[in-house]
Amino acid sequence: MAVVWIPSLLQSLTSGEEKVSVRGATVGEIIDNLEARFPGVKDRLVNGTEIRPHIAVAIDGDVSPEGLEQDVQESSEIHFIPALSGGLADVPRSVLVSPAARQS
Amino acid sequence: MPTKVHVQMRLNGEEVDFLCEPRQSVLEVLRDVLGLTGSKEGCNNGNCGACSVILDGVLVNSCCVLGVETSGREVTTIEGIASPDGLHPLQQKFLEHAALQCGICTPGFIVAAKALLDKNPHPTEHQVRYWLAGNLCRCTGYDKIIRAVLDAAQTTEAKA
Amino acid sequence: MAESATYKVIGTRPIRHDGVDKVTGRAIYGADVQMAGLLHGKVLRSPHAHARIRSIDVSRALALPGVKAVVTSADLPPAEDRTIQLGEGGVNLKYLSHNILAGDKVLYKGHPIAAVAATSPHLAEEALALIQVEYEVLPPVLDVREAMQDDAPLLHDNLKTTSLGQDTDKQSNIATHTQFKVGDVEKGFAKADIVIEREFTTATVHQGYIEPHNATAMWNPDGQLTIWESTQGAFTVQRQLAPVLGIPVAQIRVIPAEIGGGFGGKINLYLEPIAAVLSKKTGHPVKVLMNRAEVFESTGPTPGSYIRVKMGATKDGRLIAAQAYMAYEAGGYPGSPIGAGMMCIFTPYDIPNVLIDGFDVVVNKPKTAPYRAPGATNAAFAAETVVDELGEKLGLDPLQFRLRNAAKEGMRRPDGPTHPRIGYLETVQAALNSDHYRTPLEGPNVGRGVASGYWFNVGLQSSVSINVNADGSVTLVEGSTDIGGTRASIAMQAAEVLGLKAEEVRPIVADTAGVGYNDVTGGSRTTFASGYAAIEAAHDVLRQMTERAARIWKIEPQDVSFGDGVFRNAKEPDQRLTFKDVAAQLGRTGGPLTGRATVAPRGVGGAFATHIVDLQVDPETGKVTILRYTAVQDVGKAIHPSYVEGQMQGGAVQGIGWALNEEYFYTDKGVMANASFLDYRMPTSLDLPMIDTILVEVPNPGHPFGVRGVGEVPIVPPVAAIANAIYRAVGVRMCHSPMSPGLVMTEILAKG
Amino acid sequence: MQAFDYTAARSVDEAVSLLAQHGEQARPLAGGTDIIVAVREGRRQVAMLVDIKGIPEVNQLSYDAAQGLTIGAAVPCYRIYEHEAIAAAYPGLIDAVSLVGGTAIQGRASVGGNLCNASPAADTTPALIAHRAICVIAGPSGRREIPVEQFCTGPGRTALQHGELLVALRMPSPPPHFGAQYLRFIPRNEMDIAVVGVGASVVLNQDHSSFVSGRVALGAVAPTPLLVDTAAAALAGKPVSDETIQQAAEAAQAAARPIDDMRGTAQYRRHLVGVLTRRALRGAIQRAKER
Repeated sequence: MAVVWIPSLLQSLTSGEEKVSVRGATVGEIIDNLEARFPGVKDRLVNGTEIRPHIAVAIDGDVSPEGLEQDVQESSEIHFIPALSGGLADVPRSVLVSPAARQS
Repeated sequence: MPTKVHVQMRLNGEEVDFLCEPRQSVLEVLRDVLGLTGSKEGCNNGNCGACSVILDGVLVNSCCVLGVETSGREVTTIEGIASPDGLHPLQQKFLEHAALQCGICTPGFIVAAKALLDKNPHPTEHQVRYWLAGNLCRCTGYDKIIRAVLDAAQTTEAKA
Repeated sequence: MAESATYKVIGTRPIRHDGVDKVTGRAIYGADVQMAGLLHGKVLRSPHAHARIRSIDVSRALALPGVKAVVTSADLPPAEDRTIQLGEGGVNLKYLSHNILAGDKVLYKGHPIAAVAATSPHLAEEALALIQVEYEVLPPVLDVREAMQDDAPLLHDNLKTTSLGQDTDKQSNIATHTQFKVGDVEKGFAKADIVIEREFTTATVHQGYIEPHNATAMWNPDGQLTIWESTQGAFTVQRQLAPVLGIPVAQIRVIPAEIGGGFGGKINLYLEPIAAVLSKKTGHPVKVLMNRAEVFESTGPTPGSYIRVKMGATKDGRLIAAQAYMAYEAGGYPGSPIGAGMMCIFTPYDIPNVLIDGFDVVVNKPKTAPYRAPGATNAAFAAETVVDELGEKLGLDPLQFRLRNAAKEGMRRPDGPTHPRIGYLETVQAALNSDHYRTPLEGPNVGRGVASGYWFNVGLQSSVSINVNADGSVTLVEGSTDIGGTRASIAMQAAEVLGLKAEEVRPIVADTAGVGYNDVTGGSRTTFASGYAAIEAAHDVLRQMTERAARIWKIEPQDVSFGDGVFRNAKEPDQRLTFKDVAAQLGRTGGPLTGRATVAPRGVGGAFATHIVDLQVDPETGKVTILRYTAVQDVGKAIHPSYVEGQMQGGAVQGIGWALNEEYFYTDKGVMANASFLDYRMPTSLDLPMIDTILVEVPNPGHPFGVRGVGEVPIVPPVAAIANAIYRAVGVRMCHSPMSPGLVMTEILAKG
Repeated sequence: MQAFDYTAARSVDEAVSLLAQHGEQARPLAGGTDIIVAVREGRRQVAMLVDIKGIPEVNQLSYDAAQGLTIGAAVPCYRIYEHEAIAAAYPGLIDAVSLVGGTAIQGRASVGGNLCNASPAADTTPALIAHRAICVIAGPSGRREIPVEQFCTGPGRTALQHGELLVALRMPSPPPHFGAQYLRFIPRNEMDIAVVGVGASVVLNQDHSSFVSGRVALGAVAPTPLLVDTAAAALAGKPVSDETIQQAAEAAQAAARPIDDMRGTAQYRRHLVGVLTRRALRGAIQRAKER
């Protein structure tokens, strides 16, 4: 099973657990399985069908553009790290405002 | 439209004439009127040297000279540095020393360095640094530029 | 693939392919683009740092003879306040659009409001003065800590702090809070024999590229838009323009001209949409150029910051705990490089207990843009100064102290992942063994400082195609704009694979219609990732060339081998065809041959640097003179060593400028008082010695030739190294950058 | 950039008549390194630039040991420092013209223009004052002369009246045992505006043991360059000693009226006035001894 390192800001949802072994062949499956064990985690990581814009997924240290579709190996380590904004990715990724907060 | 003035001058060894408004700088005339875009605008107020040209043998910032002032005078730009036989030693040494990265400041540096070597063929490192202090480069840290100029000075010396 | 460790092309220093054009003035940069019927655009910018726009009246400007069009944000499609996906990233469309032309609010002095197209740039400028804007001026907030206060003026009506997917309910200037945690810092500090805590501030600084931003647009009546400009990423411009203008990507062609420096600052959209809508309105091509003041006031910069660092070590010289509180100014819209700063601050070290909290905060300054290892220099200034002080208190040589705590392969980074093969240790050892460090420094008020830095580098996506010519030379088509010799470093990698000379590969930077998708020249990725694509494309060429050779010999391709530029028939050892021989027969063996590769390589190797600086402080004026400087860096494998050295020297000098004199000087109304190269003081040739370089080559296992990105990490150590050297020279610990003469003098006088 | 007319005057009379005709709307153009940029950046409005470089008297540089030095108002900096006899006789002036802008600026910028621009931080003005320079002014009602220290009346403002033109600067030949130095403090080593500038000159007695007289002029610490009479008084007749130098420096500090701005705080500037006055006096003394 892949090992998911739980970001410190989510550890309140995992009863303080820092790393969790989770089944899944893709990042999406991993997050779904994580959600099954620790309800609320998915909402913090995923917005609709995409990883939230200010978060990047690193598999064994490499950040991939494939998001939820990315393959995960049994031996993989998964980290959720801040997405880099302002051009290291091609657009500022840390910019997110909820649609509900739209200005009148 | 403001009235344009007819100006005749020598540019890189050739007689040219052009029309310009009094408010147009030599830099604008070169780039927008005469189509010589080798001289660059970096600051348009005499603080970066990217527009360096030689006016009657004297190094100047072409952004701080009006086109109308060049009447009857001689201007040398980066386009006039190489000869039909090949590159000027400064140009060759800039290439060999990798003395350029983005290249936007390079024409100004080569024109300014030529003005230096014309006046002082054997400059010290300090003299090169002092002379070129009005030419900003943000890519190289100047190291390779200074080496290229010092090397070109030696080459020119050997030829002379 | 099995690349030989002894290279024929890699590691040599050929003259760059675009060199002659650039030393003769013939290279065409964005501002050099000329075309018939060209109109000139100028942009009206806010004189206020923070204001509501009540009304804009353009009628008098439009009435000026020679003025052809005026545009405001009303000429862009309505910018919805929602996140849109662009490839692998999301962006708030309203923020993106309103930074180009302000909506109802201006958020910094220089914020664009309207633009004019006229028959001459002077006329366009005259017309700007005729546009009447009515403002409701609001109090600005210019400092990150003030902006974080509960009673600070709010820039956005709808911004709430996001903390890993969770929104607070309170409106705030704090856009995000991020945290990294390893072990337990409280327990760590309890075990420490010595703990040092310091606060650091850094001023806003600019990338300072010599070429101002530019864009020329032609919007045809059929909706096809072409942009000519200097940009670090033509495809990035294309992708962002599409939603801003509300047209499909395929209708936009971005043609990158030569680019006069970027350092991260020429990635965001600024002038492109303005030139586009002016062209649409006038039916003419429109060129818009910024002047230097506009560049300072409306583009870049990199954030001012507040950083608090606490580190603890044991008596035996081991770092045991480290904590950082980091707040970065994002400018008018969210998106500072706080995450990158957090990823770099303690990464050179193996520390069992780490806690890092980072905040992205909006202030009334231009929206920040990346600047060479964005966020990392601020971070290293803080951490490396505290490391220096710990080493001093422990009585250890600063490099030996770093050596004792250096991160190595397999150790865990504070942000979680483990280090692959890295060369930090090797840079410290090389610094220790350098002539510079072994030469005693003597004289009054002189000091030697060292500091290290880390930058993770990025990979992203690149495309390359290689066309084989009939004479055996090849044309390499790539999509990475060449800011500092990457045509050469990419072509050399293809040449190595193909057994050609560097000069036999002609590299061309194509536009968005001429090559597959390609991410920006940034993140130190170009020689790594576009080089990777060039290697793959070259192998594709060889596969196809092998088939052609097999066809000539009427054998199976697997019976053809290639080496040293020669194809051999395994069955008939006498039969050999050179690359040129096969190229000459392409027409008879199946037609033209193009090799292609598109890559999104993993295995990006992080980069470490250790710098040594000797300086002298004038004790009566506080002015610092750099006497000697050596930059040591793990460069993986230097493809073209001259340009690797150039990156190290250039990065070091930008860092020196940052450390000593560069800063945005703001009035209390939020106006930058020094928006010129006269008073924004970048180093001149007279301010510097030669910059020595030591290239340490620890090959990156993630790249066929071992390439690591080299461009960014050299800007990380200098500020801290200089602060540490100033301490050695005159005994004052500098906690603010820039360490300008007045500030150093103040500290010297305060010390007494 | 606003539109304007350009006229190349051929004589002082023609220039004066054009300036008188257009008043404030006309400005003389010498090297142009200030006026062109100021107009471009909208800091000055003009209807006409009157190019004075073609006027022989305004472009003349002459020196002889008896008559002293005359610098036409449009003579660019480089011509002054390339003139060996002038360089030897007027060291303080040479210091100043060698550090105005960069090399390319020195190819155009004139001492007269630097003075007429009337920046409080102008580098050449304190040096001119130290060398006792006199302004030769032509106007509709003839010519007049005033000392340089009376020329600037405020930032960007001068003693020039309607239609008047600065024609030249005259400096007496330095007496024996004379030395001068101009020093400025800038954060970089070139290209900056002075945070503080100090021009100092001294005349020593025969055995160099005491000051016959001295002058100290300050830049960038008041609305105009300042001649510090109290510093001169602190030097005259006193022995050449650290104590005398310190008293002159303290007088200069007391005379300075600096402000806070992006180039330095008032406090730092006042501190620098002391440091630079001491250094410039020591440099001037050294040069006096070497002559």
